[in-house]
Amino acid sequence: MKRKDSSQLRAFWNEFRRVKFGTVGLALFAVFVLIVLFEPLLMPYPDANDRWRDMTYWLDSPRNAKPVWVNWFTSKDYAVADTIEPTSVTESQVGSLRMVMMEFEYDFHYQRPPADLQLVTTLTGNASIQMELIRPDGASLNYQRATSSSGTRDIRVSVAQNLQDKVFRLASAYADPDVIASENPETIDAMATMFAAAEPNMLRATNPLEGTYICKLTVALTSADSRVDDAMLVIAGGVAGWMGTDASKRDIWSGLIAGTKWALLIGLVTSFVSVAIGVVYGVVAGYFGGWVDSMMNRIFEVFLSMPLLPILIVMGAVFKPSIWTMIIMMCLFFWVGPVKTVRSMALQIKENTYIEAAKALGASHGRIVFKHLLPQLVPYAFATMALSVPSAIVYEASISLIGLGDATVVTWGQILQDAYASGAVLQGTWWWVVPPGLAIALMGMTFAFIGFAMDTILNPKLRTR
Amino acid sequence: MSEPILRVENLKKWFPVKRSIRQVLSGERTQVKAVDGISFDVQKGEIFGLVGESGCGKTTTGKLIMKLLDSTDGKMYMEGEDVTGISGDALAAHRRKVQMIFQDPYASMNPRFKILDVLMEPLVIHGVGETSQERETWAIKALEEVKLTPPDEFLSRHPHMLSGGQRQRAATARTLMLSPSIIVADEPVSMIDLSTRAEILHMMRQVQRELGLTYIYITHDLSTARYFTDRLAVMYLGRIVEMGVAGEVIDNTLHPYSKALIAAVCEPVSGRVNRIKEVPIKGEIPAATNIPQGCRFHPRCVYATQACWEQPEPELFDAGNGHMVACRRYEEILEKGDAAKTSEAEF
Amino acid sequence: MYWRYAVRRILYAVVMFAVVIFIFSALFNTVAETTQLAQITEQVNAEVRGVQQASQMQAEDIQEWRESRRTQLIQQYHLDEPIVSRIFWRTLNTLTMNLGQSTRIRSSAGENDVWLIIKERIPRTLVLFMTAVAVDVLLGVWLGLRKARKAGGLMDRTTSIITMVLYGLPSWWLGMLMIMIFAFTISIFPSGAMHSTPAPTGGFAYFVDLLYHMALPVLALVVLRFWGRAYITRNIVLGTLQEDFIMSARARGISERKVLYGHTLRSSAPPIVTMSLLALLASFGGALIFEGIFSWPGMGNLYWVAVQQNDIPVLMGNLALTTGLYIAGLALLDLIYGLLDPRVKVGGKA
Amino acid sequence: MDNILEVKDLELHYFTQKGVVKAVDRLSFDLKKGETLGVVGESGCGKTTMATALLKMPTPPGRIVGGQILLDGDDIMPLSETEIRRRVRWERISMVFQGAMNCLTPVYTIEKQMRETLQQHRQMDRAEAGKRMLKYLNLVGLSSDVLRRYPHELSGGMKQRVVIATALFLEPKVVICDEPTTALDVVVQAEIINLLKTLKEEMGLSFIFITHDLSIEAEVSDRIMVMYAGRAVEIGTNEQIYGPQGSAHPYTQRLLGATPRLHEEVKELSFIPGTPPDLLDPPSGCRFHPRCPVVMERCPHDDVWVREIEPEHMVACWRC
Repeated sequence: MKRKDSSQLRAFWNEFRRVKFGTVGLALFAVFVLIVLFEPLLMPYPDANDRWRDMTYWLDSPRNAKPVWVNWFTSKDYAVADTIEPTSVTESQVGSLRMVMMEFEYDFHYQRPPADLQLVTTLTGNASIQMELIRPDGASLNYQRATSSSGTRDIRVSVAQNLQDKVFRLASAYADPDVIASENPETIDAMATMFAAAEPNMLRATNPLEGTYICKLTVALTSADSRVDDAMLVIAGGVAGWMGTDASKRDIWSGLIAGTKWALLIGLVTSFVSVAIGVVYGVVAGYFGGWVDSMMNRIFEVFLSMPLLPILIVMGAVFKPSIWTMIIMMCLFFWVGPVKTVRSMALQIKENTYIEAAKALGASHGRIVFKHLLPQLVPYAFATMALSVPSAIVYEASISLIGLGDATVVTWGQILQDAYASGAVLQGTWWWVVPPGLAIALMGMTFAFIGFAMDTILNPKLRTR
Repeated sequence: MSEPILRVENLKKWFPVKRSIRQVLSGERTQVKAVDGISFDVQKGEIFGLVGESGCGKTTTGKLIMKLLDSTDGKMYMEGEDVTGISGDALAAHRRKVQMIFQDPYASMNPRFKILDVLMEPLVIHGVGETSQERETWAIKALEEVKLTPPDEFLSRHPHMLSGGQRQRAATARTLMLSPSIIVADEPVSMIDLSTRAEILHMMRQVQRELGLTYIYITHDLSTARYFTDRLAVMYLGRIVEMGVAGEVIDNTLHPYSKALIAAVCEPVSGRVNRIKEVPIKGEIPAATNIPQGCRFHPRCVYATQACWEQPEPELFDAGNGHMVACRRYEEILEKGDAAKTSEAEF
Repeated sequence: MYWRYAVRRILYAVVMFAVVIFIFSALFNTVAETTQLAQITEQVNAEVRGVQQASQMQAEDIQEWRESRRTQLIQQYHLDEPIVSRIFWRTLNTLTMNLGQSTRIRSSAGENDVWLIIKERIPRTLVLFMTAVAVDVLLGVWLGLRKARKAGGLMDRTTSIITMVLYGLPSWWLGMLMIMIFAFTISIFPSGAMHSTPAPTGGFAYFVDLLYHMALPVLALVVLRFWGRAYITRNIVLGTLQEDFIMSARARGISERKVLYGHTLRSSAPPIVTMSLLALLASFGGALIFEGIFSWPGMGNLYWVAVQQNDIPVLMGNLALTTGLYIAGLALLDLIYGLLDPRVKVGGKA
Repeated sequence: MDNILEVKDLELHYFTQKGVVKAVDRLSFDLKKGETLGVVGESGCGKTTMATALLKMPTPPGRIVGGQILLDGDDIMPLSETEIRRRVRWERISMVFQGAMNCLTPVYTIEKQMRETLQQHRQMDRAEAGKRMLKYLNLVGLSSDVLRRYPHELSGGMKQRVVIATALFLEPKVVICDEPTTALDVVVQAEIINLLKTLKEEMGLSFIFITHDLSIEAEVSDRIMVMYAGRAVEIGTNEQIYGPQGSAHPYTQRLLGATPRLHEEVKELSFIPGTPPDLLDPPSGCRFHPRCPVVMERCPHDDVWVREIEPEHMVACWRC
């Protein structure tokens, strides 16, 4: 028995290989599987799966940053997002004070400034910090802050948000009096000014000043158990990551990678379960005929008469499903897909004399269904499965888009929903809208290639040469 | 005469027809009377032919004998035992004794099976044989029986790798696997090329003689029926109209329908090109839902008189020497027919 | 012959609708009843407030009145009966378009009767969807025929590949992109809605304005889907072209044009119509999502609004009517099929 | 001019993925006015392929690669597809295809199909066309009420008659009938055969009658061409093939020996061992040699073509 199956599989494979787009589909499918397998390696934010909706996880990223490769297509490069570790750390004792001094160097060689420059660190116990930012031309600004608390807390100093007036003052030294008069610290683009060449028009920012920017951080630890940890300089770039970031600072690339496994899961499980049910249902109806068939046909037609998406929407709104219940709900309605064709195929196969021959030999219904009927339908079932994967994915995305998705997981549909709800379409944040849709389309195409290829093999009539 | 191996008494098979709502409401019941009361005996070791046009009920009769269909009425005895309403073990035993060869040898084998699987299937279904080795030996023996040699070469092939004749041999081998006593052969050679047709018939007859089998040979082709069968029955609209020794039925035909049928057959002899063939029959075959009153052949019978549709349907009776006919007026017609024969038109 | 078939098919659709509505009523019974009870409480409270203002009733009397009014309403809505009977009443109410009161959503005239809310939206959905269907089928059949004529040729192969590439692409996503490009980046089309505000008066201007607003959604729907229609058409036509009667017609000297557009297309029409319309009905759901994207004030848009506002009665009513339209579509499909296939039209083995 | 149709060295090849199939190989024959030529052979011997070649409409991937088809003396080979369609098909040669059940467009009424064919070829007003259709329907024994029917409402025999009427009503010189009776019951078959005989007699038509059944051929055809593996092996008159002196080619002889007789008690039918050759890789020399009971040494090496051995009798066998 084994021998026979393997030889037929091989024959099928040999035919399949000849259909070029089928092979392309398989290759793409392999790529998707690899993405799922190597997910941790591919995701710059390894906790994206669990903490996608945890805003504190994404604080270090810029908001609405474009993808890094945008720089390849523009002459005025955006600053790339980066985190900079201190180049030197020195500790000294001044009386009862312990002083920790750190120096960060940021090489700025872009035409557009980063969205923000943040100093991030964790403080324990009483401490005060002093930060000095020195531009390549020597101009500098200072920031001081003393804190007293016994616990551990995160400190975050943002130039764009906290130091606007200091930047304004710095620029005022160079700027035209008229300009100073017409601008005010609230409205200037702090980052642009910070990274602008020192010239009269500096406040209206303009020519970038390239070079090394130095940030000197001095932490005075006042109590014995005080500590400073994890200090770094976060450059919130104008561009960040392979796919940019969204309005909640999340890395879209990580979201896409995290969504891949869900898309595959939803697509494969739904199509497999529903097609398996549908094929068995169709075969049983077609084989037994008579009142069994009529009854099964009635049930089938009831299901056929229900518009799928509206029901899923209402069920979603009423039952608030998790991803698994959503898959079950989809299976509940998806199985009707292959029934009609399978039933007519079963009716046709049933007419073959070998079925009658088996009956004449005394074969049981079970033997006829499982040995003679179902094996003939396996190729068709696989083709149908492949072709129903994309629709399952699109359905999940559609339900998510309306806002009924499972919030505990990251799916492409939900990324799109976030984008749509945050007005990404209106703002033209294309890197938020295009990639998830493309991912859905690409996966759809993958399975379409595979399914259509099998279809071509199964219907020689459609072959043209 | 000894106990017949198969005895059929007044067997009927009516199929219900889908009714419209009006028919359901008025209690009207239409039925296709595919087999409408047939009786015959088959002796052990003979080849019994069932001949007729499409739709005459010959295939349905075959299926009734196979118990692929349940009869509506009537009785059937196998080796003296009533097998009309059997089920379960008795049915399984019956299926081992009666086997079938189908018209299209290609369609009668699952294309995904190898010949070995095809041959093993009856054994697997009936749980015959201990080991697969034992079963394989039997399969090889069966293939040798039908002259499909060397057997090893064929066992691993799929049906599509065989020629039509070889397939029908393999199909015959399958029927032999369970050592049956009756084989129902439904048009076994009609889909096979002329050049190999005789070969298959020859092989079938050889197997029959060697193993002492009984055949029920179903066909529309009178010429092969004459060649292959010992006795034959001519069917029309679910009834046997004439039955007897093959040569006798064909050369001394009694029933007007058989006459028409035989007259219509073409023969490979010269000198007939420019002659219009007289076929003593009229009209088209009526639907089996609407069987005519009286003798069911009367609307098409060129000799029909008023009595034919007013009197009840004639039963099959012995016209001498076991030559049975279901026509009241066959003697009258015989005289008329001879007169007609001499006046055949010629250009 | 045909009218009998038609009557039977329509009756069947009605029965099917009733069965499906019954299933919905059973499936969503709990949530529907919870909402209804809440609405009753609200109504009673409002009435109590009115009564209190009008008369100077004692607190106990009010309490008593409140209870009896509540019981009365519960009886009126059959909520005190056993579950099967409750489901039955709900089914009956739905079938008679007695869809209850919305919780938040109002119709454009301010009514809160669910039927009135949905009723004004049905034609809007139909006009958008039907236009898309018409364009889609026409383009699809045209392309499919061209593909079948030169099956295996460059045009056939490229369009087939396009079909596959676009197979799993959500149409509403394309809609989003189109809005982003054609409405916001280069503003040549409106980003949504059905009319300019205020809507132009006068038949022709109104019509042009409608077309202008419909252009983008119809384009987005059609551009993605008609390839699939073409592919199906191609396969069916290719199958028909291999039939003996086509060869026979050619042999009779019938011109190639007549063979293709007459015999072939006419014989392929029943399956083409079935397959196309079935696929289109399947895309009905997608079109509903579409309305949300394009702020088209139809039934699909209503789903978005109802989901956001958690307006259960509107959601239920909308589902019932969408299903009704869907089943009507299926019935229409069979009726067209019957007209095209003489085996149905004049009887015989269908 | 005695011959209405002359075919010379006709070659038709199928260009399949696996290789070239020479389905019709250097076939030459002629058809006289008012006669029926029978073409007989087993399935796959190229009978139907040959017929479609005569209409110049081979089924792809088949192509006519050589030869001449002279219709009333004119070679139709060089004619363009449009000319063939306008002036040859149905005008001068018509065909009754195998399986008439499937040769009528299911969605058109019989009237529509017949009228369309008529109007494609003749400028005719409705009344005249109607008259013509009726005339031919009556000729094949059908009444006018079939005109309003759809094909599925007719029985097999009626459909076959409609197809025959349609093949005749442009009054072509040659009618090709490809297995016109195969799916029919013997009684109906006899009626159709009688009909064809009457038509030949009354209208002076020439028929090419293709079948696999030697018995039918004996009753229909004046002359018979026996084909094997794409080639003609024997052409002779009815008398020469079926007469008492017997046919000349071993294949024909064996085939006749394998045909059961109705009115003769035959003890044992003969048969031809082996199977018809695979035309992708046909045997060398005489294609029948692997199955021939009287094979000679030269048979596998030398190709053999039909030669006249007596007037009207052509045989392709080295023994003759």
